[in-house]
Amino acid sequence: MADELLLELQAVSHVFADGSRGLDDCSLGIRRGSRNALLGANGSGKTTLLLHLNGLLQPSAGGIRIDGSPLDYSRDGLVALRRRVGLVFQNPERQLFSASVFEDVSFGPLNLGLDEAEVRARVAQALAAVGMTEQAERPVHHLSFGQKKRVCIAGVLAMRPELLLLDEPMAGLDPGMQNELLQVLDALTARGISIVLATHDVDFAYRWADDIHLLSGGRCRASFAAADLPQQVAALHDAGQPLPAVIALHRALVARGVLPAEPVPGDIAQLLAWLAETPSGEPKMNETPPGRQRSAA
Amino acid sequence: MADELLLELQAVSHVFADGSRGLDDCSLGIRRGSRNALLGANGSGKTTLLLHLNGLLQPSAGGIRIDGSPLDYSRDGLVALRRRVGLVFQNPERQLFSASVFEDVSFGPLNLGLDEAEVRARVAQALAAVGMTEQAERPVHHLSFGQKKRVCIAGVLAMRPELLLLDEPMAGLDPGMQNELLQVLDALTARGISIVLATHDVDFAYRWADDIHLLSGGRCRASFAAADLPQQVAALHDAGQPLPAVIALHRALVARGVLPAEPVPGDIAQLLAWLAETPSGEPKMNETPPGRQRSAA
Amino acid sequence: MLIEQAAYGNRWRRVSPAAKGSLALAGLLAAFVAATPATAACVALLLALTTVLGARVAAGVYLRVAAPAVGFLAIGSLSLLVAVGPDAAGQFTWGLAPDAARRVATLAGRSLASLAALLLLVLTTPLPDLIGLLRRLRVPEVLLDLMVLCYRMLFVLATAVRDTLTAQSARLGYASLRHGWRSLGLLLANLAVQIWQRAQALHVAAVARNGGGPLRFLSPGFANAGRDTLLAVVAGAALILFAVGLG
Amino acid sequence: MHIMEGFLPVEHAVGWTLASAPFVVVGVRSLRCRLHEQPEQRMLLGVAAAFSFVLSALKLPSVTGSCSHPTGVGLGALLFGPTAMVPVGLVVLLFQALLLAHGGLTTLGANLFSMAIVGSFVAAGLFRAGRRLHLPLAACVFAATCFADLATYVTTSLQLAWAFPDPVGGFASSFAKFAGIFAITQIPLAISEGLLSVLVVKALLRF
Repeated sequence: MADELLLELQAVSHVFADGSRGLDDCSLGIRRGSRNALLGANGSGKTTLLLHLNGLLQPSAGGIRIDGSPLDYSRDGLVALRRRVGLVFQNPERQLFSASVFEDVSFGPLNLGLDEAEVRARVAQALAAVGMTEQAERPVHHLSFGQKKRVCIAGVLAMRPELLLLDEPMAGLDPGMQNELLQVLDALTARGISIVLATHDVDFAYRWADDIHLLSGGRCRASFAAADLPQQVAALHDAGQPLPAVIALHRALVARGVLPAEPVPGDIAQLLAWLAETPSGEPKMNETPPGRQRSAA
Repeated sequence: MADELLLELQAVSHVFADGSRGLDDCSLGIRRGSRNALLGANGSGKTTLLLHLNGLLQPSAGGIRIDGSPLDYSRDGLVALRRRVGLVFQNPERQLFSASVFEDVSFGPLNLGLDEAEVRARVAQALAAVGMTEQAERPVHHLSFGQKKRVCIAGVLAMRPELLLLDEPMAGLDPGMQNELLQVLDALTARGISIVLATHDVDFAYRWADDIHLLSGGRCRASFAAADLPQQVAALHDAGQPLPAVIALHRALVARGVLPAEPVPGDIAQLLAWLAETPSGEPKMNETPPGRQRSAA
Repeated sequence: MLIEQAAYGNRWRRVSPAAKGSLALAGLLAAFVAATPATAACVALLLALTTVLGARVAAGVYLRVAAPAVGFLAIGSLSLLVAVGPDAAGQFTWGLAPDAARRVATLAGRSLASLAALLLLVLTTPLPDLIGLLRRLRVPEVLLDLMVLCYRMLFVLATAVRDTLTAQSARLGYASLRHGWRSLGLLLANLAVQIWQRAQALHVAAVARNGGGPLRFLSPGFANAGRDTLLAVVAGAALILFAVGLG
Repeated sequence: MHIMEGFLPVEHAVGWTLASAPFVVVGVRSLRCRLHEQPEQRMLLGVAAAFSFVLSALKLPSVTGSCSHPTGVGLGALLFGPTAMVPVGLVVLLFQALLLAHGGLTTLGANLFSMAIVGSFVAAGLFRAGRRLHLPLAACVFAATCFADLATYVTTSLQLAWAFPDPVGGFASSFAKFAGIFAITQIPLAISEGLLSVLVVKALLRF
């Protein structure tokens, strides 16, 4: 079990220069190939945690391990780390340096010292992965907000990371753009890339993630499989998070005898599908409905 | 009926300097004291419409009436209009430009030419209304995102508007901050202030608004009472909006015979309350559950 | 910015910047070697027609972009037309300058031809392509970095300025002249503070992608760059010969 | 106020380019050293250049309609040093030529000399002198940035007068003509720039 961990935080604390505490005795593990949601309110330490995973901040106490060995904060060590762990910040306006989409995406691979042909190939591939091939020649300031976000992701993907860190990627996107971005993320997971995504949306975290890490006040309150979330009411409450609406609904319907206790739906769309599928009095629960399905572990 | 309209758009079109169309033959009315949701995807013209209501943009065709008379775009007319109609933009970073909270909120009242005592009184009152009295002396850039949003609202409230326009006020707020903001808005409605709020979240619009105005592609597709939304499936579909989840759930439960067709719940919390209240086989629908309740008109 | 729009939207968008640069350079040289004002005017006309008909830049856009510079030329010419100063007797006089027409014609011909050469380049070539060209011409890295950042950030800051101006207007910040000055001061001060914050964020973002030193980018390639450049050099040489020969 | 493309005769265009070149070389060298020690300043100067460019596109409330605009070069020289402002000014001037057709490539040397070299060094020099005389900060900032603007305008007028001496009155009366024409926009502008710079510095100190 332990050796399937890609990254591990061990009792990490971080105190900023101004004396405020960013992280407080935080421990968690990121499994290889998994989808992780860092769930917490604004100011709970999500961004600070992401900055630690990419080596941009160093723990004031505690340690971080990658593949079981401690992070190496030498220059070469950091270069190696950031090649493996890519970070996409929340605001595109603060991380795109060049107005040319193609140029900006080439920045990371060039910093890896790759030759020109390889860089061109990687830029093309990264732009294709986020569906921005057509926009390669357009200037960044002509793109929509959602497109800019995707360019930011391409800029990190072109470095071929094993782990992708995303800070509030859904913020500011309308439902259509959110769906497009989710498809991009699904394709990345299918390619074996691990993802850590910071969010304050418990419904989204429950629907999307394999593992949920709950943060509040700079502390890692709990880490659990998303499927186990229904059992984590107390932890969610402590972190100021509501129960996902779909779970509350499912429970009410179980109490009313409309749906069986198992399986637990992942989102409202799935719940609706089940309601439509199993007419009153004739449950056919053994057929698994489409979509990602939850079952209590 | 007509004279209860505070503001009215009559076939308003707007073409930007670069030739793109911001609004296209848009008509709608804002009733005095009502809560209005402008519902539409990003780029559907919501912000353009709000800028028209505040006189920051002028229609290329069509007209706007306040209290039944056409808007006066002279310097004095605009001062009078903006005193009555306050606009809060989406991004707090772009509309807070003073060093301290107090200073920023005093910006509008000072521009109204009020004397110092009156300005102080108004700032204090506006900060109290958004629950930011404690933070009055703090520098703006030390505030959290949610606090900044509230300072923006205070800055407009200090001008004592009759109508408050809010552009995507919930964007970027975590659930806790959203609830706090909703309480602020409820208090304003209770004081008789009309509100127009732009959002792309149909669930929120349905839960919160009295009237919903549906926008897509710069056109006002439909205006209707929020309670009538279940009848507007076609209009919603045309505007690329899904049906609110709570309506879809309610329908599924009506189909399964779990809940009666009337009343229709306003949000999931209400649906959950009803499910908890009426145990299987013993409906007691005549008791009205708490919360705002919908019934088909 | 009209130039910006034309640069991305013209027919020569995908022509190698080296080719367009060579032609513009030849245009500048022709403007300076033109033997007579009439020749210079012909050079200006040829370059303008090339931009409008060849690259399909809208004539209206072309004229609006050229207008401020032409205004400067008009004011400058005016001061050349009038001669002031003490005459032989030491009396202050003013009147039409001797030889004024010839001097103004020379100046106008040269200025208009050079302006047309500059416009040929900037109306057909987006700035990132020009920076790419300067990169190939071995311009110091420090200057290239400043250019790349300046170009990217000027749109970000321009949006910030526009949004803040709008927000201030909504709160009556420009209802009177006195308020206007106060509002503008607040706006600029706020923007100045953002310079540090944005720079810090960009630096962290660069470090996250293994950067932090000189910014390195790869420009997209241009098809037929060699052929187009050769063509432009030939056309440019012909233009220079025309300018010299006709005089 | 920048001299338009092609306005200067060839010997003046080349001459001013040669006169500016050493300042650019020194500026680029010193910047390279500075960025080696403090790499985060690269972004800072890049954003500052963008700020200056955006300022130059800003209309001022009192002089709307005129072509005048602040540049922030004087303020930049106080904040980042005059040597650093030469390369930054070069980029801003080049962008004004390439994006606004304001100024030009053949007049880049002359415009750089008047704006980024004379302007920056006058601002920095006056500011130092003012501080040494223990004048209040606001007065120093105002004098430095206002006179930097005026120095730029005077230099440009001198450059034009030298290139186009009056056939009757010679250099002096030509200078009087150019300085007179541009005074209408440039003197109010210099005062505005001084006032705005004071406001910005005051705000920076508070943040």
